[in-house]
Amino acid sequence: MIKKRLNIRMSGLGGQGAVTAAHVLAMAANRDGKFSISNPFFGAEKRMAPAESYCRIGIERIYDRGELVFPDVIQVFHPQVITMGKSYTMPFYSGVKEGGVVVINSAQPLLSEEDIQRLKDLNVAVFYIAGTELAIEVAGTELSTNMAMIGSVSGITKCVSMEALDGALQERFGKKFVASGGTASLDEAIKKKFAKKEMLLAKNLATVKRAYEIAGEWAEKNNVELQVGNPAVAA
Amino acid sequence: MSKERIKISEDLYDIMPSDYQDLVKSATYGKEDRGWKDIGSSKELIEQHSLCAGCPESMAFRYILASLPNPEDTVMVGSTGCTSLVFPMVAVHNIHSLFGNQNAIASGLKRALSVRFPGRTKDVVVLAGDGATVDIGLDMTLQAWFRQEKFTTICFDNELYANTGGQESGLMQKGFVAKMAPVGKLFDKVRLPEIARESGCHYVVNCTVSKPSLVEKVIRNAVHIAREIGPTYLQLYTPCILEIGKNSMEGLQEMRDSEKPTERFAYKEYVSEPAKQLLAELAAKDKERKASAKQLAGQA
Amino acid sequence: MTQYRVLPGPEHFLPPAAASMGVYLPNPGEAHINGVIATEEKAYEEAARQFLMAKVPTIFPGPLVLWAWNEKAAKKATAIRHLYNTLKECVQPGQSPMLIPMPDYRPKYPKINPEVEINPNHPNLTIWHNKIDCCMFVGVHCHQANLSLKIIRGGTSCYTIAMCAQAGHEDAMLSFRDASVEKIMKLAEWVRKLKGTVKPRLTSAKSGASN
Amino acid sequence: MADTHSVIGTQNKKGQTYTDTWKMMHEAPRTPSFFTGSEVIKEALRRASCDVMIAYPITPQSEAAALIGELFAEGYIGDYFRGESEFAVMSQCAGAAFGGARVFTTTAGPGTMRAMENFPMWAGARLPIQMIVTCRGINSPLSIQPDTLEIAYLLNTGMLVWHAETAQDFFDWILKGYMVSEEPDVHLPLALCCDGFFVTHTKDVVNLTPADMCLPPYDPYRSPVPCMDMECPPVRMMRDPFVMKSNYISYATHASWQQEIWAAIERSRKHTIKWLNGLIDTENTDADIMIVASGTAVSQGREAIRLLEDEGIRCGLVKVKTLRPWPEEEIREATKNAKHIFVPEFNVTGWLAKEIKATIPNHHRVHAGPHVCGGMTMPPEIIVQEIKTALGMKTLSLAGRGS
Repeated sequence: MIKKRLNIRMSGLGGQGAVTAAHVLAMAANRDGKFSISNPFFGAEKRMAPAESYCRIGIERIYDRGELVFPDVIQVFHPQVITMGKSYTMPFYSGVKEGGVVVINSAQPLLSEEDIQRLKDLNVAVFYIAGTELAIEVAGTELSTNMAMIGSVSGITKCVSMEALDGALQERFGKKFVASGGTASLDEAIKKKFAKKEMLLAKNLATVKRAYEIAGEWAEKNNVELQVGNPAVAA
Repeated sequence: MSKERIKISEDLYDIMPSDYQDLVKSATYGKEDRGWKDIGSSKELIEQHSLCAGCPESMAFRYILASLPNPEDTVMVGSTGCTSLVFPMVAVHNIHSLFGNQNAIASGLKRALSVRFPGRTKDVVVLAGDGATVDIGLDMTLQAWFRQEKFTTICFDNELYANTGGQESGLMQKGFVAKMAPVGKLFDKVRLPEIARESGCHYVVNCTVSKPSLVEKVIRNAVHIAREIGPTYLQLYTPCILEIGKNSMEGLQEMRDSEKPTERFAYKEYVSEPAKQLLAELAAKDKERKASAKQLAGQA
Repeated sequence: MTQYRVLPGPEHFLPPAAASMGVYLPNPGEAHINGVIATEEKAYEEAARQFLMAKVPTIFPGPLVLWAWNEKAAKKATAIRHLYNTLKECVQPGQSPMLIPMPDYRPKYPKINPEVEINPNHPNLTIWHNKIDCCMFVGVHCHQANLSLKIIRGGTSCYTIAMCAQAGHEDAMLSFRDASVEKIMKLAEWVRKLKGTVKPRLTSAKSGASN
Repeated sequence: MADTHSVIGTQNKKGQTYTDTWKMMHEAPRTPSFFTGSEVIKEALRRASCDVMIAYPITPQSEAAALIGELFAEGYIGDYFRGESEFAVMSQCAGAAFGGARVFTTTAGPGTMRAMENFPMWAGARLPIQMIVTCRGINSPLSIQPDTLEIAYLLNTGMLVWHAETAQDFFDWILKGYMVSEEPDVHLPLALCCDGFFVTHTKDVVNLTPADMCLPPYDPYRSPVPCMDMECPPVRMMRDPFVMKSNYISYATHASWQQEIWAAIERSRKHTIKWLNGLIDTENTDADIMIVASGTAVSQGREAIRLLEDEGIRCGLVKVKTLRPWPEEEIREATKNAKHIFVPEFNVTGWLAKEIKATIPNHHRVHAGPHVCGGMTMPPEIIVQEIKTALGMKTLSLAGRGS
């Protein structure tokens, strides 16, 4: 399906960098000449507590603001979002649009029979990626999990190019960046993990790339098509 | 504003009311050693006011305005109360905005004047009653001192809310029966001078206004120290003769009685080390000036 | 376009501010008469006419010109004196021009002397006492001028003119803007030009609701 | 004595050129930048030739207030400090403005309410202070979420009240705001409001003017009231003396004083129309259905209009930019063809709908809603549903999340 607008909801836990993920994705889309807006869930950020961010990407100017109630893509950054209900909604996929995609960071399946059925009825595809394991394997730290999530959503929807992601990462981690409380301290944490800024950038980008490939293959194999573009032209 | 700029346009001089002609002719703007002794021989900076006859507050106002070191470059800040009936008559720019926010107003004002007139003297002096300073405005009074804002805070302490008809205030004596203290005030007079010292004031004085020479001294010290070093605080007893049941002519005696060594307004002074140094330097300069003046007189 | 016109009073117990009735201030180069935009030329002529018609045409200079706080102020004071002198020369017997200052804006204790000053808090005391039927404000801060103009319109029949150094005043019956020495001198020229061509009003100011 | 025009073309101590504001805003090249609203506030202040900024932490304006602190550290702001409470901060702002400074501050929700006593004082004293209000919930239980209820309290303070839709509005209006509120015939404080978080914490593309251009400085000697610096007459001057009979004054003075404040708001129309290109923006005013909104509700309305278009339903839009002055004539004209007028709002009382009902003929045309509050988002789908329901069309029920 080709849509004028792709609405992405990222559900994670405080400290996983869901806010950063949405910002980077939006910055990348902006570099690709698409319209984009990103914002965090407006609440007090607390480690391991539910945290959510939103990224909107489209082919025309975006006005819509705030929490994404009816998303096309839902990304689950942490199994606890599902297993412990650490989500702003119950179930975590409520509001998902027909023909949407759910991306879950987990090595093994987590959905109940009922959830599987309800998502099937909505024609929503579910993709599992072991994002944290991938982050540890490629970047050597679980802090790069958000990079795996960025990679997977881009791999499936092609909503942004790898070049643009590269540039966005440079912009985000390369120079002094203004971030509020929790995000700022997270920046410090991840910088400590890497000897040099260049190293941080390289490892993060590598993680994004790997996830992009894996997710891309999955989408092709299961012919899941959800992209941003002009439906009129595509039709 | 330099003294020269306080000048009436020549072509309209003749139509100016006489109090302004006098102000330009014989007020003591820019006079280096201006003080209470000028009262009577010069035009005072305060015009006829509407305080009660014999109100010690009016004496205090006259002494203070006669003693300000640089009235031509001083802006005053007041608050709601009897003083705000006097301020319109004062020939120094002054501000009233809300009840109790005087030290916040002064903080913004002093910083604005410093930004607009770098390297120039612009003194800011707050003058408010005890209700404004200690009750409703205490937060802003203290915070300005914590921040080391460079202006002088003067509290006219009449130990109650006079303008609203004599209600209990934090600086009222324990046991005093007043409106809103029907069985007598139940807690002690707030010890603001001590609090001021602990809050970072570099010069604190607690006294009455019975002696003009004393008022002159403490005002000059307070303004100079605030200008060069940091916050200063003066708590002056200006009894409300009306509310303590005295007659117009009894204000002075009331002050004299309450400044005895064992009384609430016995002279109390605190001076920080840097402030002591500054006062010493100023005294030395003063001596020099007097000496050279004498010399000139000798030559003549 | 508003139908409201700014005319001599007494208008009302509490008349509205003209701006709230849809009267707009003139743009640079313009003036207004009774709330209607007019050319400056027209305004000079009308102001001069009103002065020469009045029994007690009066100029109220304010603090901005009474004090020589900068060069421009002193020069304006000279021009204002010239305008006053011109008025005295150009009026006819029975007309007595006045020059009364508004030295400050304070609520004065115990009261002002209406013979020697005007105060924005109760300007009508001075208008009534001197039976002023036409006046011009100049060198008064805009906020204080507006208070005075509105109170005068509310309680007296005095014709008000504003020679404003800023954007002008809707609450005056006639207002110039961006007042300068040149504009004040030009008004004086017009007074001289119309000398003897205007028939003075016979009756003097009526006083209205007391404020 | 500072003369605004004589300094144009000269440089400030940061090497920025004082530029004619009209040229700067309308002719200078713009650079697109992907910023959060908070960063945009900082960038506007960098170009505002601001003398004094006073800060206090309260979500969601804390980030902007802290960023302006960095500007001060870099030397772009004359002075900057953290006050002790919003009440104190607004009084400190007043003190700085009485002293002839160009003043800026930011607040939100409970802070606006705590400081409230200051606002009619600001207006009465004719202080052209600019205050950013990043609206959030004000009632108990505590909420830091977007909610525009506090604006209702600002409407009768005598301040100018503008409601920005986007970060771009913010950038332009902060700078243009000073031009309007500092006009001698206006000279009033400006509350420049936005819906917290939706604007402050959202990353969006904003076109910025060159960083080496800045506004001409404020000239306090054009003020309609004397500035308290002992540099201008009259020398015997109190800002502002009590007006009561005990001062031998007529009550008419205070009445006239109040009228003068509201007259000044009226005078701001002319200048605001010039700088903001009208008090409202409109689209398709010939449509039977109109959405009239301010702030973020306008953005949500724009999305709803697209969704309706996809279904072949034509809907027009009125973006209310200024609440004070209130665009009465403009709204009446823009809605004269509408059979249905929808007013989506991010507050529980629907203050905007009430103002509109009091403004237009046949106000039964006004549908006050949809409303959300307490931080809820207003999905465009909800507006579409409200409209279709009112038109008697079938819609699938849209429960919120959790269904």
